[in-house]
Amino acid sequence: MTDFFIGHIAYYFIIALLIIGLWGMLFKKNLVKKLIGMNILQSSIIIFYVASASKYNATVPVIDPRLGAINPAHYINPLPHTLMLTAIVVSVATTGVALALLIVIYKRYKTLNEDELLERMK
Amino acid sequence: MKLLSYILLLTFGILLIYAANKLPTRGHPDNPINRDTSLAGTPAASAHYIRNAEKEMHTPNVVTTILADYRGYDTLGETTVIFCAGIVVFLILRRQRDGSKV
Amino acid sequence: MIWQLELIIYLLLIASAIVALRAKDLLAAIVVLSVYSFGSAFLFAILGAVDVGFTEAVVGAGITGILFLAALYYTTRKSVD
Amino acid sequence: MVQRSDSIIVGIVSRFMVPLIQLFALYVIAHGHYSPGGGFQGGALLGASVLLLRLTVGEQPSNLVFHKKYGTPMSGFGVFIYAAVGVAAMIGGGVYLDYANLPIAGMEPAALRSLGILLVETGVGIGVMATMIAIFDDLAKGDFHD
Amino acid sequence: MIFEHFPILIPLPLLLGAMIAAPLGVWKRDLAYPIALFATGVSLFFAVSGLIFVLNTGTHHYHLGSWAPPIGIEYVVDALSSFVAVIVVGVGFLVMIYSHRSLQRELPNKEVPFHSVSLLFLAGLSGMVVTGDLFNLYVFLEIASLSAYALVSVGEKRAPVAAFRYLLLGTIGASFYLLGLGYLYLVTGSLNMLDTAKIIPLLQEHGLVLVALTLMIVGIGLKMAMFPLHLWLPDAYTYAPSAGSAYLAPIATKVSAYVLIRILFTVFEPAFVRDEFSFTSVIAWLSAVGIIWASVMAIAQKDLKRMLAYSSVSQIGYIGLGIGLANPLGFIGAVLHIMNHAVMKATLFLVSGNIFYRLGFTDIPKFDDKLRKMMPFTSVAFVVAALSMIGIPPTAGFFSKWYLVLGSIDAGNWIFVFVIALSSLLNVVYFFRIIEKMYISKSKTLSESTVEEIKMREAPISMLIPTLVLAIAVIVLGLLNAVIVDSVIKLAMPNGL
Repeated sequence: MTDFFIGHIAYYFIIALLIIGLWGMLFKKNLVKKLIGMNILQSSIIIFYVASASKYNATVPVIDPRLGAINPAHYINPLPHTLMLTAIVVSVATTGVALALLIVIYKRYKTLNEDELLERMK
Repeated sequence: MKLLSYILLLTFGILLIYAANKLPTRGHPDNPINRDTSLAGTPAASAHYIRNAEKEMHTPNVVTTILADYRGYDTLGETTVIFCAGIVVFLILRRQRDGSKV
Repeated sequence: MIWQLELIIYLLLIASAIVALRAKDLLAAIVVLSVYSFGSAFLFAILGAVDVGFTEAVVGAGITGILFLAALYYTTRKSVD
Repeated sequence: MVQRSDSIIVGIVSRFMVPLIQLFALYVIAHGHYSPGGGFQGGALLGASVLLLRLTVGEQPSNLVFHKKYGTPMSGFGVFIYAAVGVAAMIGGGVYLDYANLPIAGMEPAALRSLGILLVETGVGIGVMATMIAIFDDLAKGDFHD
Repeated sequence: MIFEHFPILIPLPLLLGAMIAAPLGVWKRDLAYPIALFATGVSLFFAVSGLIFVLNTGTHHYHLGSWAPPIGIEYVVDALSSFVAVIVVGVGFLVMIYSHRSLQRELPNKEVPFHSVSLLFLAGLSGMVVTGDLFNLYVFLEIASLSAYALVSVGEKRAPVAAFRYLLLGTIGASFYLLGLGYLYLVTGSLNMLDTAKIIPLLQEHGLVLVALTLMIVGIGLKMAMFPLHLWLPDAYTYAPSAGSAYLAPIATKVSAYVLIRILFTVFEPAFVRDEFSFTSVIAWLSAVGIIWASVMAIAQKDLKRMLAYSSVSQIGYIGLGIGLANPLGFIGAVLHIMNHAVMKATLFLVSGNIFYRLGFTDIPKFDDKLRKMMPFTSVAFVVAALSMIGIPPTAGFFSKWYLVLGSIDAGNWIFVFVIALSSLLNVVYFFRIIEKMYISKSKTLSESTVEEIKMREAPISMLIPTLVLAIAVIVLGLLNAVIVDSVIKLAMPNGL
């Protein structure tokens, strides 16, 4: 039971983060807040992958050949880490593009609030 | 309408928690992602990387070997994503005038 | 993998996420977002993902924050929610 | 342009910090084989060092370190290095990105792969550095703001 | 010799072209367009030769970095993926020819980055099509999406807001896909599509796989604008510049539909998604609702591009319906409709771009017979594509609808037959409204505004030719449909369907 708890409790927090991020994206009126929500959403997924890759009694995936025979059980699974490096890059790229859009939107409508934006677009 | 969205969001969270309970317990060496072979008998990737990375490319940092060689094409895509973001911001925010360089 | 420490950081992350989304001043929100990124970088280091932690520290806490600041300079700091 | 800081302390400390950050960034790229780090992290650090100068000492002096007109061409060049290494492997008789077939004589496959990784990481580093600076420059001073 | 490498040579020239076109374009503006055109041409050449190669010798696996699949990334080119790749690059090539003059009119100072971004867009889409790795698909999905946001954002008026909305929803979609992939990866331990397909039937516990599949379908559905998730689409297509919507509308959503086919029928077994858990029937019913709803919405629109956007939602519904039927005839209908809709919608958006080029607006109430006298060829192209959208033989649109009807009958579901018939009638309403204005109604606004003699002022030749080529393709593909179905789509049929 405790084993199950320790093994799964991290996922609950990650899902909480994910829901917070979605909430920010969907219900916050300010566009910058939406972007912050987007960042939280993406990083929660990154945390999900990295947390799922962790392993008991294992070390970082940098191999020292002098230690003798290599046993995969002694090293943390490196594949999710690699995937998440890509995901981090994607998230910063998306943020950059979104900020450029925000500047254009502010230039055209002089507001970042969604309600006012809808008002001024008519 | 807003209430409905909140309910939808909560339902989604509950669905995810239901799924998370069924995930393999974190950290065990015999989880599907940590095993040597998959259920179908095909070699699993992670164990192969840890075993052979040092031998096959003289590089102790396994993450670097996966990033740049085993799954190097992903990294090409990743770099392209960054480059793409640069070009996209260029497209959105810059104007090229006649006769002048940017 | 020290799960007690991990839990504390999760709590910090959730708290900073909520604060970042609720702050009325967007500059403050972005600073808190950087705190969030730094917390997650620390978490990655605990979980053994040193590369990911390094990247998150450089990108999430550094570059993303700078880009947000550059954009905020030309827009507005105020937010009603 | 984002206003430069008027504080002399900020200016001097950042001038002092930037070479150290850049040195560390180069180390991160080159030492990615043995320790955490690699092209992306190093490139982001190199970019961040230039961004620090842009923020603290102003546009003109920081253009001496990295002129803003090089941003887009350099980012294209960085990615091009990566793709070109793959094409070189194809010319050497292998499939795309198969570094063991890089057309360099007298090296065993494992060493060639190690070299290929280094080349690729350099490309990633250049690309990421230039792109980060280009994005910041466009956000902070695109022609759009005229 | 070089043909062994053709899978990588489909996206690679596009990527290299984008990397070269941007710096050289900054240096000399006139260089960007020839480079872009050349890169797309090379890619199209390899896509077509790849299709011929695959049809002759069977599926081709290409191991990038020479690492065998579960270890490395592989490109799989089978009949389906090479077929879709030809559509993507082919339509992209024609739009590329078209975009030059259109951009000179609409975005004169953003030509260089626009060509570079459109190359990246095509590269992302073609990479998504040929990849055999689930995570690699995500990476290329992001390349395609980022460039798609940019293509929308440079338009007039509300375009940045539409693009921002598209960005938020697209990111949610990509994140859901990534999360679903994470769940799937945790239980299977593999990222390769074929490898995962081997492992899934052996799993004891299905709850997690179902959640993973749901998340992935919702994510891809957001990108594909499947019915309740289409909210970003109308604004995005309406406010994008003509060249931007001409790139987006025909191929972006179609490639997502292709990915949906891959996930449902290649990664998961058809029997699993159809019989054990009726995922496909949910997709089919949602699509059926979407077809009717979007057709009704299209009738209410006053702007040509906005009407075409809603019609896109409805046509994506046809593809979703075909996928959701999950029987051979429905599959043929869906794949055939991917091709037909790409060609038809490209024609229609090019026509609307031509009209915008000459008149400066696309409001339907302002059209009248002067338009036809001014632009006879464009009008003919519009009529051909509209007839095809309605589904009148021998145009291409008829045959895909025909297969969808046969598939519905095969599944014993007469409601879908009724839905297809009803939506064809609604299509008649909203397209004949325009054809009537073009050919019958006597001029009001246009003639009053310009007193000068009515004379032919067609769009420039480089814009007219792609429009006409696509319009001819609508008819030719309709006549050739039996050949396409027999020689390509039947080979692409997934096992167990």
